[in-house]
Amino acid sequence: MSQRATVSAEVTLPDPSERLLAIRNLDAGYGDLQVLSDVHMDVADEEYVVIVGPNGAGKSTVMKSVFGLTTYMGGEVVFDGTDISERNPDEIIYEGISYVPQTGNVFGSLSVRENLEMGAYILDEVPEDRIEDVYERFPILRERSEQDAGTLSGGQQQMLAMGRALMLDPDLLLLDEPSAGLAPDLVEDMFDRIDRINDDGTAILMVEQNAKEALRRCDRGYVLVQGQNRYEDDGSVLLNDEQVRQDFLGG
Amino acid sequence: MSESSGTERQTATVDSDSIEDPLLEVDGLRKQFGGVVAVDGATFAVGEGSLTGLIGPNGAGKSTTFNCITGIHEPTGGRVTFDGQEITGLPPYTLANRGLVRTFQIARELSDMTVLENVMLAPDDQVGESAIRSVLPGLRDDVIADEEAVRDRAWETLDFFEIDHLAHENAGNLSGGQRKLLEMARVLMTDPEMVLLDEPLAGVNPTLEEKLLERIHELRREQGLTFLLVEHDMDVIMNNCEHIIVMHQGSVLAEGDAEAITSDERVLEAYLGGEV
Amino acid sequence: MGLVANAGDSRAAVVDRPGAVAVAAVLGYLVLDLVVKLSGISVFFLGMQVLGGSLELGSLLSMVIDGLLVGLAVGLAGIGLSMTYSILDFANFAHGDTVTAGAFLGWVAAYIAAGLGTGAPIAELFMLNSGRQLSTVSTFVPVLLGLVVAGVGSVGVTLLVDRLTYRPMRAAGNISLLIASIGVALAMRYLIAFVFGTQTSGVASGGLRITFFGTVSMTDNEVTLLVVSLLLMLAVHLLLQRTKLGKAMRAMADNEDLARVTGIPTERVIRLTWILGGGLAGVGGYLLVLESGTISFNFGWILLLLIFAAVIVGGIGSIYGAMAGGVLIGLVDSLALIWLPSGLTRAAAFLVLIVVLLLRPSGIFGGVTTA
Amino acid sequence: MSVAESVRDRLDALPDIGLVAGFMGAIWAIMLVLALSVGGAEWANLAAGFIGSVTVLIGGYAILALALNLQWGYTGLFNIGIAGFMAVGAYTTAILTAPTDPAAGAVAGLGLPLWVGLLGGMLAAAVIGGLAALPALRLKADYLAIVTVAFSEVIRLTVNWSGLAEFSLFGRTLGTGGATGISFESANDVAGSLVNGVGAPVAAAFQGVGVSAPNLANLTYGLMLMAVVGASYWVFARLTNSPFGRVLKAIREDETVTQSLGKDTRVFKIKTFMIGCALMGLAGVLFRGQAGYISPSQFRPTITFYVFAALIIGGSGSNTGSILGAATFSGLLFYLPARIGENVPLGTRAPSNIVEAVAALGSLDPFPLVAYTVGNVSTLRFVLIGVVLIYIIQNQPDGLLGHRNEPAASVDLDRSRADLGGESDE
Repeated sequence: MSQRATVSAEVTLPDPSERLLAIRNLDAGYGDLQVLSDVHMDVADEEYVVIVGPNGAGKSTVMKSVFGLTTYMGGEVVFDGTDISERNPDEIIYEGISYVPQTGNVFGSLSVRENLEMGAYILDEVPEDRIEDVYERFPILRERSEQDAGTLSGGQQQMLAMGRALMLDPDLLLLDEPSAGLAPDLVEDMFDRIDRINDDGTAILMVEQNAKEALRRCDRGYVLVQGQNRYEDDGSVLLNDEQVRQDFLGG
Repeated sequence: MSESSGTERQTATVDSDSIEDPLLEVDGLRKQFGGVVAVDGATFAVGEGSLTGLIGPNGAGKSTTFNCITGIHEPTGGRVTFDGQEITGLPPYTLANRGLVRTFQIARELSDMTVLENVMLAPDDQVGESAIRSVLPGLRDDVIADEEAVRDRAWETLDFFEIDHLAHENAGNLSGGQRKLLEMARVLMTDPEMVLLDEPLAGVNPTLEEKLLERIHELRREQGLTFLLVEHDMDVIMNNCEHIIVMHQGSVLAEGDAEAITSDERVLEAYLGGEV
Repeated sequence: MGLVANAGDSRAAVVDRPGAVAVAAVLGYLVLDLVVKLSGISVFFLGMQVLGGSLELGSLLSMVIDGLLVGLAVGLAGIGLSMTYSILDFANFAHGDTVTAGAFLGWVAAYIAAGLGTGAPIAELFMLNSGRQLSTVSTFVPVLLGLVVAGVGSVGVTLLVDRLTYRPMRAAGNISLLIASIGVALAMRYLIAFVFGTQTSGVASGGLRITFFGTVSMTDNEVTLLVVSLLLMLAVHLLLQRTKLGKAMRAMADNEDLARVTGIPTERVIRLTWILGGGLAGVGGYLLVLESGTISFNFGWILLLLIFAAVIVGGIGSIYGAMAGGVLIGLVDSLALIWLPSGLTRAAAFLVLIVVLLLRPSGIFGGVTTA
Repeated sequence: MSVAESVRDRLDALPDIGLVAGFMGAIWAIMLVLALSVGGAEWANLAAGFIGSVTVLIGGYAILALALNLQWGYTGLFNIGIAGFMAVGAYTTAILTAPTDPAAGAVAGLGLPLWVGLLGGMLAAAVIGGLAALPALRLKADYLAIVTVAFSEVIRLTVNWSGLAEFSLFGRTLGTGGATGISFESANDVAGSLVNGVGAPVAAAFQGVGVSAPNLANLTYGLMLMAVVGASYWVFARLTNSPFGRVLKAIREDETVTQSLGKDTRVFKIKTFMIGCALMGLAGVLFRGQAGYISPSQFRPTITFYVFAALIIGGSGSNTGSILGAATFSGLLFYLPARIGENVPLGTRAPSNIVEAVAALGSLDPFPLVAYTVGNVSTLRFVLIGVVLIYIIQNQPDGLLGHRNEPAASVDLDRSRADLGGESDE
């Protein structure tokens, strides 16, 4: 059965230096408002990890904290052996993490190709081979390469946002609800694409409202409730756990 | 009540026809932003004096429904009826004057005003809201008499929510939980018939949560107020609301009491994100 | 439900339409009147002249050219105002005085360069007091040098002001920044007055008049304004579309948060915004003086409202809109003379600004608010 | 503790009336000292001149700052068209009161009594203000700023237009005088007649020490203007310390919340614009038209920004702060530097331009530069004003008194006695 991971003293967490990403005792929030308290999380190399939980549990806040977009209040975030807890996003991107926000994740007035170029801004040269890779992964983007991103459909924008994040060939990709706002028939396709990104060696930390589908596909999952760890286990275990189901609905 | 959202009703759900004395009726409410349909034919009713819960996964359209009812957004279609009168698309101040008020998801205190000022702002049609009356010597006496009454009521309300010790503090200096209490106090000062609470417990610690819920129950009991509550914390909804409305993809998926909702497989599916 | 939605739409349309209908009616009348005027006919109704009069094609063309020239310079200066609005999110009331500062720096350089070796005392040259009138043809190198100094100098001024004033308050709200810019405007304008005095100096006059198609004529200085501003606008276009930093500027104007998580160095983009906007403002000011011939410490301040009008008409935040809006406002300012007495043409340009802000706050060139 | 903080703490300790009186007294004292040090035998006349002028300035800016404080400080309406509303008031008064049989070359008016003219001016400014408020209902603050400043320029350019300089209406000839302006019965004459009539014994005493009649009239006018400030303050204090003022503050903080608490915020915004603009219109004629003459060049947008500077220095949101800000701005930043500059003897070595002044530095002679700087201090004071504005916005955005907590209510807000029974208070 799922283990309680809320009390760190009782759980032996892996040594941070052995993990790609290790979050320990993280407290974070926005301004004065604390959202996360004492959060623990790990992502191993090439692992696919999903964070689920009820609305307002602080799932997105975890990802934003990793990427330096929240107010840091304590604890640590270690990536690839480096403490990045108090770094800014423009420094973190050099470490090999890319982030796809849930909304506003493309530059609407730039063309598709320009969006991809912006994804590799920190490189000296536009990496044509990476653009080619992204086009191969998402062929529709090649077709639309000269079109303004704002004119793409929701699903295409989501692909572009992922493509932009993949331009730096990151070790870890942070995805915030990639299926949000997609028509039901596109959701499956989006999850397939994420699987393939993971298969090609990129570790993924993803927040997903569509818990069932996400837990089915991931390696491991975390259940976050009210800004704290509630459960963690293999995706399939969590999926079939009656207690987890109850916690989503209370009672 | 007319037809509802195309979703088939389950045996466990209670048809809104069964709501006795509906105070608020929402019929086929629809709101579209550009190409996105946020609310798609939501139909439900809130019984007078009830504490009704409105739940649903992210993006189900709860907040938009709230905004359409309270006049922040103009609905694209559908009807909203309050106390027997159609109120669709009326501006927020008209609704508030008729007794329908709301709180906000993120407490919106008037931060550079004191807690007392925040609370004293709320009552309707204060004599001193007239510029002339507040200035002219003869007329100002009425203003002062009215102000004294408002002030005394404000203190009572602050006492009720136990934030009287903060009365002269700027609202911006309050903690998150205190802001929630202030917002409730402010709304009560408008002398409402019905209050729409948008996540009143988000970011509130358990002790305070208890206190707030106690106050809500007390207000129902003693003043007969009606509450519609959007809340993420399922325990709160299940333990406090006698009637629960579940929204999913812009329309009402199920209705009923806590037991009916928890045993409704489709609600679970909606939350876990499966096909519905 | 559909019916209700339609009813709502048409209600909204009725509310919106009167303004648009009125504007269309006025424009239609003006165009018709213009045609009638050009054909030399007058139409009377109840004893009042309601249409027509007389207007020579040649004078219409010269008005168009006047408007175009002023409009190009205003548009050039407006680019910076528009960019600071979209990237730094505030209305910069000191922009007009940047125009003045650039113009003074440029003209002092041009004047000294042109005066060296003529025996004129350096003090008089510096104060733009020797009474010499420069023109592109007669003093090409000094005029060109002045142009470069105007651009470079105003970049320097802008960066200094940013460093001292706006950078310490990046987190402040847009109204605080606006108020700070009012302080900057005052300080800059009167520093210029302190150094150069408050008189108006005549510094340029066309050296050569070139006639096109037999009817239209322009001086060499006016041609310079036309050519330089068109070239610079083309350069801005290429910078934004072709260079990495230019694309980053557009990206940041579009979505600042996303730009930050994408790794775009926002502080550098802000600096580039100031450099580009300040430089173009200075050059715009320099060229306007080249065309009008006179310079004084507050000409940019007086021009500021016209620049705002250009930027708003073009859609605030849009760089191409600023260019087009500049030309349009320049034309309004000049062509209004056909219908209005000369004292009211400027008022007409401001009225256009007010009407656009009320009826179509996103500008008349569509809702695109970014570069 | 910074200097600003210690100044603030001392200010906080004083009651408002004492605060204002102390401020005014200090500024008068500075003027007196200046007059004593440069005036020689003429010191008394000079002092009366200085004090009279500075009082008129302070009075004018105080009325304007109070009006702006209602619109911006309280309600958050970013009106930078003050000059235009002043012009509406001043021109209406002028046209109403200008004599029907003017001197040669001047424009005729309706010849009505001054008080009718003043009321008419306020009314006209209020109506135009109400019209200008309509965009305020839907525009963002910075757009509203641009609309109002453009609007004020349209007004100025219109009264400047020669076509309105003189025209016939219902058989009467009247007009704005165009660019040359318009003359009318001046409020200053009222001060003059006061001095010569009721105040004759006092006037004689002043004239005994050498104060000239115009300077005395000016001083009297300044004091009359201060009485108008007092009356405006009284009205505005009551207006803002009331449920009306509470709604205004709430609009500034969050208009959506205010609406959802049952307030029709549009009505409040329009009223605020009308009341504030009426007062701006009054200031237009009393301040700019002191001498019974106005022209379009007196209503350039720059004056709007001076009023903003005054309010920001004093602390937006505070009525008392508005007056202190007006006093600080117009007394210490605007008036004093110019008078000092004028009265420092520069000798014959003062250079005529900055190049000569700087060149002299080459021969290690700093005097020409100093002389040039002092000689141009009336220009440099505007640089000072700009710098002060930037400094305040960066470091002391609350100004002198904006940090004060002045609850908008018409009664004492402490728990009333009847309530004190059961529960413990605080």
